[in-house]
Amino acid sequence: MNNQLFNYLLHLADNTLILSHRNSEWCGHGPVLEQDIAITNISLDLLGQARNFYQYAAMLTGNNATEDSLAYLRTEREFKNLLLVEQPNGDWAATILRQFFFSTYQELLYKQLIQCNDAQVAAIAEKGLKEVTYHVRWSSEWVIRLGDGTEESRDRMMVAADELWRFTGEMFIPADYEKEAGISGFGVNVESMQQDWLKKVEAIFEEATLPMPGAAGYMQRGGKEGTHTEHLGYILAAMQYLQRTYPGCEW
Amino acid sequence: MNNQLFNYLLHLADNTLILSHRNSEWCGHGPVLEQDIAITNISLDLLGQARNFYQYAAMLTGNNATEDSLAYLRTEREFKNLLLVEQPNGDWAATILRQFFFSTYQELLYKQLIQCNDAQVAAIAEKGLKEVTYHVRWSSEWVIRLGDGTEESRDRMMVAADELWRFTGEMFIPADYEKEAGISGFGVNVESMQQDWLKKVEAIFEEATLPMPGAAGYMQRGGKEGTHTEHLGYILAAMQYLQRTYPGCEW
Amino acid sequence: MQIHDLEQHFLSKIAEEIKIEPRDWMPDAYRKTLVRQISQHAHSEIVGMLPEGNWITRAPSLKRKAILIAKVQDEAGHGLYLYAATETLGTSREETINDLHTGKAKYSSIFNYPTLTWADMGAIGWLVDGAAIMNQVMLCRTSYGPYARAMVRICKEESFHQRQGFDILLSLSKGSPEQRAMCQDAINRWWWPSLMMFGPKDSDSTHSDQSMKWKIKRMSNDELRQRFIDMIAEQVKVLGMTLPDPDLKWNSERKHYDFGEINWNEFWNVVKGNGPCNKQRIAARKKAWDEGAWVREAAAAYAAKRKRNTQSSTLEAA
Amino acid sequence: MQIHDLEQHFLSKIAEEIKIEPRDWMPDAYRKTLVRQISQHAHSEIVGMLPEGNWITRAPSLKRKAILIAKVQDEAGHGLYLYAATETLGTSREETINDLHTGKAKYSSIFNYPTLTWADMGAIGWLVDGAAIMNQVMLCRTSYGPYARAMVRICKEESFHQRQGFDILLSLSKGSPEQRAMCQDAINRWWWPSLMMFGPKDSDSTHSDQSMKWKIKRMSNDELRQRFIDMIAEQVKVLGMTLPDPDLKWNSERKHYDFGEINWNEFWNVVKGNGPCNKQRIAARKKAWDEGAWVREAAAAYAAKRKRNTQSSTLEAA
Repeated sequence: MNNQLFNYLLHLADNTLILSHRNSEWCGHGPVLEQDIAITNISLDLLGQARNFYQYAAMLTGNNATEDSLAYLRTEREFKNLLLVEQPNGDWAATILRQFFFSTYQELLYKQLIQCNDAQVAAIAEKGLKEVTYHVRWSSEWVIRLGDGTEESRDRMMVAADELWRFTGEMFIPADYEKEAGISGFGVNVESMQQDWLKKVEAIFEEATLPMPGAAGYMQRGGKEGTHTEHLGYILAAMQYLQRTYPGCEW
Repeated sequence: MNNQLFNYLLHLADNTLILSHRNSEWCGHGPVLEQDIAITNISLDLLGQARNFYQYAAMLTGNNATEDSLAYLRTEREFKNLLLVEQPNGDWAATILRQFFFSTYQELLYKQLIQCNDAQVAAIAEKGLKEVTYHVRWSSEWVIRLGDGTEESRDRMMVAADELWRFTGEMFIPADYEKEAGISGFGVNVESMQQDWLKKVEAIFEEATLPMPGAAGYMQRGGKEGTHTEHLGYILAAMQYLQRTYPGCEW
Repeated sequence: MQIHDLEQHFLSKIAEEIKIEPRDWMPDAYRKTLVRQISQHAHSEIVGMLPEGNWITRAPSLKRKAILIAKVQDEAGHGLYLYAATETLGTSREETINDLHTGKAKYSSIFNYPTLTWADMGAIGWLVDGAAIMNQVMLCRTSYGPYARAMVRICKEESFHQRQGFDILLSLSKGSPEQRAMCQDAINRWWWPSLMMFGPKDSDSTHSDQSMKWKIKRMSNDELRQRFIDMIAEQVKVLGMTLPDPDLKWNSERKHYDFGEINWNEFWNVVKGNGPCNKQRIAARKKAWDEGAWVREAAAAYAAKRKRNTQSSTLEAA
Repeated sequence: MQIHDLEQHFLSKIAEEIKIEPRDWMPDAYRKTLVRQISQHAHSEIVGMLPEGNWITRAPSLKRKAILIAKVQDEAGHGLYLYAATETLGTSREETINDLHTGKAKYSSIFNYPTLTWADMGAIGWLVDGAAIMNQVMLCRTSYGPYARAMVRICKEESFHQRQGFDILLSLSKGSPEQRAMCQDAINRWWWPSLMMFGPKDSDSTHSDQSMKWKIKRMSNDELRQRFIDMIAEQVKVLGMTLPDPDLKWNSERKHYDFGEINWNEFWNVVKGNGPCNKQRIAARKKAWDEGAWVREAAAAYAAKRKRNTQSSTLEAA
């Protein structure tokens, strides 16, 4: 098995699983019923993508691995998701902005993955892209609505931007497996996407009348290689509790 | 082994462990450094008491049980703590009031346990009583200070009382193992303590210029028999995560 | 037409099974009863998201997690249909929600019980949704058109949920001793509250008679409850579990299961607000609503700005 | 006395190893340096509670939990001693804390790294407290009396903490392969940041010279760092683990361990606020402080009431 492909798949899967997890925390607690449904929908879409990637990774690695063993039986240092997606929900502004940053990235990524030389990855990306296109539209609209809404919503968006911006750079600093993905062609070297991402973010921020966060800001990294923020441990403690407590059971 | 004594010890241990856990969540986040230290101190005292009860229970039950297997490897439905002690910290008012309600109960309890016919239980209670006496004084002073402090602190105390009062009745409704404790003499039937508890609470509330919560209010119960509120599951998920993830390890 | 004629016309429609529609004349009491019942039903969907939502982050497999999220989301959808149905009766969503938060409006008491283990996700699907469906199938033929149509949509999804719930329990029943114990424990806790979902005995039910005449309800509490018991008493055998009622047994004369006495004290207690989670549920809903206020305000402000801009650019273009 | 004489007197005390006390005359710059250093030290204790506090609720045994809680509590206690020492220099605790929240005052950068696994509790005790002790032992002989005395108390507890940390790692090192990996991983992550705790190289250190002259500091950054490395390089062998520095080796001429180049870029980045947890740590402290405001106000209001009552009853009694 190609170990870098395996790591790459875990990275793609972990990103979507952990953001799905965060979004699902809103379920039943959203600010408007329609938006409770929308954010839960995104959570479901991302979970579906995660399952596709995990299933493929499990097939590749063999060893009786399953989507569940990969999601529920790895520890914090083995998770490869971006720091961005594990950040706490905060208020609706932070949730929206996290989604916008990530979906915009994901749209660019999946558009390229469709053309990669791994048919399975390409197929998952193609299916996911339809969903992600909607996520970008939905979150863009909300960024604009909140940025150009009331004074309070605007302030909250700026606080959210200040809080989350430092986690965006990691998306475009390739881990080893991403470099290999670009070279071997089973995926994408993310460096190339940064300019397009910035352009899109700038356009939406402008429409939202929001100032762009300081582009020179220092960027946090480490998630892709398993060095996370202190938040991930708590996510996994809850998420994995049943599998850890009753090992080897069917549910 | 006397099974009711074992259950009784778990009940006493779980009460102190779970309240210790809640109080320890304040560590590093208290409103004043001195009080951060004080609440952490109470957390430590309670943890020490829990360990004593678990150790005794482990010795009685044999089966390679240890204080840790009893704390870390039982599931939610096996925990026998009062619902009161698992309630979230809320603000400082809620934490103080929870402590005051519990410590006042615990002081009455330990005073009687000292005279019970189980030498080990009596010894643990005797050691604990000194600590608990201080907890009662400290929490009483805070109830008075907040009740008779500012308008805001008074309002918060009333909200806390409204929130927590319904969990106080359970302390005095004996579970089977408490009835047996009274009959066999290895512990106390808690029914007899209710009037003294009320008297003490009334006296402190009066000094705090706080109205007594409606004595006729409906009381929640179930914790002693393992039917908890939805909060306990999350406590255990975090608390037991390492033991569940790495079974059979020494730490 | 005189009021009297209007009422005759209304009643003859009811008799002929013609649906009453929003613009039709209807007696005030009919409207009031519907608003009360539909909004209560809507609130039940929304509050009902909380006990199950409690296990989303802890679901034990990705598949179960996806199913659970989708299910709770469906409940939000049902809430939407039903709030829309109350709006056809002239009551705004805000008003309706406000009545929930102040305690004026009720929701199904079943959601005031806590979800303590994963098996509760199964028991809720099987028993709670199962009991709800009994009611809802009947309501697909209720006399008020928008309500009946909402119910048709809801019923389809609910029976799906019930099967999913049963499937959770089925997996547990085939699992480890701990899983089987978890399964039985959940059934024990949810059985009696599920029976209470059908409301008081017919002899003690206050609103039922008039609702039956108006064909809002079409079966009595006791009839529905008996149907439910007959169904579950059979299904529980497939799980190899038992129902926690020593008096439950087949009565070959009645062709129904006999069953033990329901603890109506507990029922009224929970209705009055003293259930294990009443305070917690309303607090969670209020918190979501209050913390969402700035979001709703921002959305409204933005929409108003857009409208002004569109108008002024339309003017300029004119 | 003239300023000049005062200064001579002050310097001769320093020379004679007589402690400077709060009421003694001291140069403004000496006072300022002390306030900066002691408050920075106090803040480090308080902020330092957070990374370890992060594992209190997840400690893997009751014994370890008790030890950890007691340790974090000790840090709060150290914070108290040190805030008290800054107060002897005429700066109130509120002012001092405010400087932390606004970013004017610093704290040890080490606490801007996250605690990711249980093994970090061991590594912090062994390496971070170990590095701190090097500094603190020296400060027990610092020229300002209240600071020196606070340090004596602190040092006793800190060396206890270091042993506890080592003991955590020792248990892990004797444990399962996963535990051993966890142990090595924590050492890998904490080693270099620990070395940075001694501050910039002597050649790049701005405050050091004057502090050495005033005997606030009594050893240079590089001297202390070397001592620490020499100690840890031996202790790590007991664990059967390695330090993540390929250049680390005994130099028999120098009678010291040689070691690799420290990443000073990373150091300055974290100092400037760009570490993994700078924002999170300050936000946590501010939140505690802001949410505690009403508590402090209530306590003050109550104390004032009591005082008034006592006074008036004294008057009545008179």
